[in-house]
Amino acid sequence: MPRITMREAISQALWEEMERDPKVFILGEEVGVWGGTYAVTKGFYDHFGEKRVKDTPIAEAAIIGAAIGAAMTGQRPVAELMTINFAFSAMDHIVNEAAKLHYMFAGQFVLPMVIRAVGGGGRQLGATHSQTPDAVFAHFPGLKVVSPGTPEDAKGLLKAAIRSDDPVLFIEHATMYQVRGEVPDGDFVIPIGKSKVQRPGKDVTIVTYSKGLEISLKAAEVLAKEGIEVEIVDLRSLRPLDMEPVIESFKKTNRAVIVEEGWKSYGVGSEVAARIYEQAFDYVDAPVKRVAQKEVPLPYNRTLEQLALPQIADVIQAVKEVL
Amino acid sequence: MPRITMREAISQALWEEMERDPKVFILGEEVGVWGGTYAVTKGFYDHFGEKRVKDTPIAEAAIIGAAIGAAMTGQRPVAELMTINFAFSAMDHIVNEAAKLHYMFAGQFVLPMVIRAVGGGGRQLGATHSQTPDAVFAHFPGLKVVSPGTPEDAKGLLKAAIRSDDPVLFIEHATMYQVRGEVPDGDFVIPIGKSKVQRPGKDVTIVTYSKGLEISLKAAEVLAKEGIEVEIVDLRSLRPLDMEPVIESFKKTNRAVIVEEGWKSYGVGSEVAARIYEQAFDYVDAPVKRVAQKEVPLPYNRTLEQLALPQIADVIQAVKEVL
Amino acid sequence: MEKSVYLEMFYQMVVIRRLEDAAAQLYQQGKIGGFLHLYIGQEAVSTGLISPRKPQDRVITAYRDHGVAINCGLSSNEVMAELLGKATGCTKGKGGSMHMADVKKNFWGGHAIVGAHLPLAAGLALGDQYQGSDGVTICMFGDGATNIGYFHEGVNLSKVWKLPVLWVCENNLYGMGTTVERASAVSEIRQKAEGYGIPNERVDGMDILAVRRASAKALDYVRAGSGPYFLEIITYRFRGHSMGDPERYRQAEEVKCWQEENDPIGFYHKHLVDNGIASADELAALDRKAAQEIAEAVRFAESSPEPAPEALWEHIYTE
Amino acid sequence: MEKSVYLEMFYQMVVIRRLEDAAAQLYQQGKIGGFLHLYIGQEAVSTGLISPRKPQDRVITAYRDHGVAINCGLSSNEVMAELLGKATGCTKGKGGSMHMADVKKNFWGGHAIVGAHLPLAAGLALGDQYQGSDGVTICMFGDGATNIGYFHEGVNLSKVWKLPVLWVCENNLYGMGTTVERASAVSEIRQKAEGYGIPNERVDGMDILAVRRASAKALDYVRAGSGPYFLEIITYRFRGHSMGDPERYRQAEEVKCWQEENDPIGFYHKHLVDNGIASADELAALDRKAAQEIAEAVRFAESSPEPAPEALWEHIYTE
Ligand SMILES: Cc1ncc(C[n+]2csc(CCOP(=O)(O)OP(=O)(O)O)c2C)c(N)n1
Ligand SMILES: Cc1ncc(C[n+]2csc(CCOP(=O)(O)OP(=O)(O)O)c2C)c(N)n1
Ligand SMILES: [Mg+2]
Ligand SMILES: [Mg+2]
Repeated sequence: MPRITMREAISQALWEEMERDPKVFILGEEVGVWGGTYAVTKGFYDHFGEKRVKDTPIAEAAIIGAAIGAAMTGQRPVAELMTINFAFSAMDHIVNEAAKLHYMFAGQFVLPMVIRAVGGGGRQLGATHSQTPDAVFAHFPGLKVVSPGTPEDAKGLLKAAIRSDDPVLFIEHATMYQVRGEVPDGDFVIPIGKSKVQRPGKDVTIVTYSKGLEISLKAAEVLAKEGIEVEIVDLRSLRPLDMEPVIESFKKTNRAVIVEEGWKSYGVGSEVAARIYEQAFDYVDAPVKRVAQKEVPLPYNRTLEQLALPQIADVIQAVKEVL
Repeated sequence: MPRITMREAISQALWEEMERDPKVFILGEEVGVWGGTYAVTKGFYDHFGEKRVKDTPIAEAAIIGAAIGAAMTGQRPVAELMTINFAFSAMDHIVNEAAKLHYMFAGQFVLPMVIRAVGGGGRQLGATHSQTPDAVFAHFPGLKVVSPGTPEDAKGLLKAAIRSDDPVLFIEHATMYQVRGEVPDGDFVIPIGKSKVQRPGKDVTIVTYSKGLEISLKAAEVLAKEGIEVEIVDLRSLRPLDMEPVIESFKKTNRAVIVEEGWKSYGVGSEVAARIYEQAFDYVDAPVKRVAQKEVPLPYNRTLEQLALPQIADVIQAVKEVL
Repeated sequence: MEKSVYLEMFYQMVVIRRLEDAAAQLYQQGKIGGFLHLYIGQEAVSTGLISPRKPQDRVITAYRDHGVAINCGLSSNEVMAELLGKATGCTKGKGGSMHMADVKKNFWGGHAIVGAHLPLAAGLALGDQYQGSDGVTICMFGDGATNIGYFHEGVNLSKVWKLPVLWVCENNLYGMGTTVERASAVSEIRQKAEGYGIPNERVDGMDILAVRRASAKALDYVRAGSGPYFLEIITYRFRGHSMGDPERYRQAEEVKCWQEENDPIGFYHKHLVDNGIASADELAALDRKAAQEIAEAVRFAESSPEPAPEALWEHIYTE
Repeated sequence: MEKSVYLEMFYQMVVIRRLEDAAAQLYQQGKIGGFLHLYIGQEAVSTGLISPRKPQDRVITAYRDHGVAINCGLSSNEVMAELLGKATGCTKGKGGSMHMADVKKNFWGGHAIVGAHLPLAAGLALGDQYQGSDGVTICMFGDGATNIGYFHEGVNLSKVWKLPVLWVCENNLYGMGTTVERASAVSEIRQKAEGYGIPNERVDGMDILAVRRASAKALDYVRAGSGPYFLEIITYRFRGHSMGDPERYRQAEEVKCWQEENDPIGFYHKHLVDNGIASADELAALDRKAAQEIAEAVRFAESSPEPAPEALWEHIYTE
């Protein structure tokens, strides 16, 4: 299997789906002539043309609103939000329209749309441009929230998202575009809503996703040298949230650490921890630990920023604490 | 002590603070001539005049943005969002500006502002108008999120919010304006960030706030007749979140039920449950239970709506399950 | 214009008026919950506007949508049933007063967040443009809605992409209790369209024929591929914003004056009779028919079943 | 105008130019992180604009804010230190390139969410109006920002409430890689102001004296209590949008043409010399002084301390 980057995987998924289905089109700021600010759609404009690769004004509510409307007519728009921080400028359209129209109109409106958004910190972009507010969006029923941690998952899940008849928020991590991994050739789809064991182990269960997977895998290597074998379960999707592989793993290890990049309070870890206790209470040998971002708006200065973000060392320490 | 309604309590707090401090002013949709859609600011326009009671266009981002700007100049605006559902139309200004400016500019900007917003379901307003997305806002450091459950707390906490130099989101519940309670006469302030035992008990700890308090108190009465004495801890503020009284109570009862009106996943209960386990692991006798809204966009039909909202019976059942 | 068209418009107007009157009563009886925004006084706007549309033309509006639903061809039965939250309602009791729709009738819904449906309308039109359809999306909204950012973003996009949308501002002089002057930089809403270089027109919304003419002309323009068009239609809301409006913001006399001197149904009635298009008797008969239709709609709605409890879990996702 | 004012403006422009050049180098050396939006080519805009302001006039802008900071009177030391994220920076390393500010200098910040600071500017002006100050809030933003809803809501509010704001659109022809025509319904941004009934003017932003004149006139208008005013200032960004911009959206020749034939510093230099206001030698001396100032700023910034780790926890709340 070829090893490709996350960027290539996402790009391939988009390209192949556009080739496969003429209903699919892309819209967003700088997705066309520029080629995407993260170069994900480089070459698309020349190949697919202006009709299917649409540069938009800086108007996030219009981008998502227009995607919703087009989806209602049967198109399959993939709207790109340059970063997830700008999703707040389209918040109403994401949570009050996209997430609710199908239900509120008793199934009459169908919204086969994807919102791609780049999230995450670590690039010194300051407080407004570095957020990982994934849990906020996952709070809303009606929306599906997906966030892959490997190129393979990125490709397979994005294809599933594009083929899904429900609105899917697809969150990519800004610092993971260069991450490489094996990706099967050609067309394949990974169903949304299935967590996956990304590393088998027996001592502690790490539950994570997206950037958290990257640092957890690195922590696992270090821990393995010390004889501690962690099992890593990648959520991949926050809504629907598939706890089965988590609980299965936990029943084996009886200990868990949850790793996420976002803020701890009212975050992903809170929900996962609460569910572990609800679903595997009799298997708990130690309090579940949450590794997350310090609860401050992210500062620009590199040292301070890294202090706030969860680090490999934090994961290692948390694992040792639950042992 | 006089027994007054929640509406009167909130109205008094606003009135008294405006009398006390000429820097305080109100802005929002229909706060003036109309008197507030929930009649909270009835009479204010006539008494304080147009300068201090400002009707705005329907433009939530401008309402919050203007409040931020005015606060930066030293005023103390109280911005009203007609309902918290419209907060999504001002989301960027709430979470990217109000919550971050003080930090991002190293303390140079001070934002002594309050955002009042009415939340909650139960009035057949349909999916877009019935939300309780409190946890979503509580996720953001830099913001304070307060939501009172009694008239006394409403008055004392709103005064504290107005006198606070930090941005405070103050969430009222649409179906609680008629709730009556004893409220001390005259000026008093309740510090933000202190949970409170609203009912003493010994068998089970109920952790709740806002509407959840109302239904929990009713459930407690029923349970008391069966000899079950629940202790109810009212969070009152979701950020900062004061766990001390919760943990203290829990160490006594060893059992907890969390009651909130919002959706369960990534909600308030997740965070509280996770913290109970983190802070009182050795005291847990039964899995903590969460009572919350079913994860659907709220339907218009009354029966369906009530099916989705947490009920007194749900609280009673949950208490019995943890016993 | 054929006589049947004249009469059909008259009939729709009186159906709407009677439907709204009945709804107000049912609300007072506690049979309708939530908000209820009546269309009384504004019947000529959507009736005249939608009358010349082609089947491929989509309609989308705000929460003040009962009349629009009727004009789009929804039956008063399913509209009334929706108000009562019944399983037989046009959105099966899920949407209620503010969220009526019927995709088969090309009615894309009432939408309750002020202005939020304007970007959606741009998207509907984008769908048509993409598919090469010659359908026009007719998007209605209030004067108050023109102050929110969604208006700006949706209208701007429509011009940049030359989308086939007809923007229609129903200027009823108030957004809840706030006059246009107290909320909008310009009191002629039409002028806003100038800021986007969109051709526009101001129309008397109490004169259904003027509305119809303006609509037909505008639809032709948009259908020809010339991009968006903007109509400001002046009208007046005879009732409160929603039920229970204390109406402190306007004088009873002002309302009375409009009701008595500027009723769109009365105006049209006079026009039809004065011009010999229809007799007073014919029109009275139509009004009686409308009354019967609405009485039947109330019966239908009241006797319709509630949604099953399982409906709570339906339609969250398609799968 | 006094000669010193002419020279001060020239000096500020060359300081900005040299500061930005140095910043670009430091970025390439990895000493500056995040985004870096250079002001090169646009120096005449904020220099001319801010030159006639009174101390009570507030300034607020977007993320392209280094030049504006200098014009507001921040030292190049604290600007450069901020770019390097140092404790001595104007926002102590917390804000970085996009978030400079100095309340004492009445500079209310660079703001990174496109258009979001326009409602804030309305609020600043509201504060002044409330307090009876005669200060004017000068709010700068890009052409691209005029398409977002925040623009609409902020500008509309300013007119409805007659707020003392001077709206200034820096039209540099592109929002990132998108031309005005591809993003905006009207290509003369000025025309948008008409939609709000706000008096407006289009100005050549490469001619600092034209900018200064327009600014002085506009400030007078607003200060007199006449409500908001709107300036569209045409300019050009000589560098990429931020560092690392592939610039596929414009021809190298187009850029070269502007740089060579329409450089605001060159233009002003010629004007000063041709009109005998200053000699080429005097100006060369000022340029050398600017070079020294910036060299010193780099030294200062590089040798400044990092913020202490505890700074992470400061300023989340006031209490
Ligand atoms: C974003 C948003 N803000 C506020 C409201 C509350 N609200 C509902 S209708 C309305 C007034 C709208 O006025 P207008 O657009 O003129 O329409 P009209 O009711 O006159 O038909 C307001 C403020 C809302 N639904 N959505
Ligand atoms: C709401 C929002 N959307 C998108 C962005 C990303 N972004 C940053 S600058 C920019 C272009 C702005 O163009 P313009 O307003 O013309 O200013 P210029 O950069 O030309 O000075 C974009 C799209 C953002 N910061 N905020
Ligand atoms: Mg209106
Ligand atoms: Mg620009």
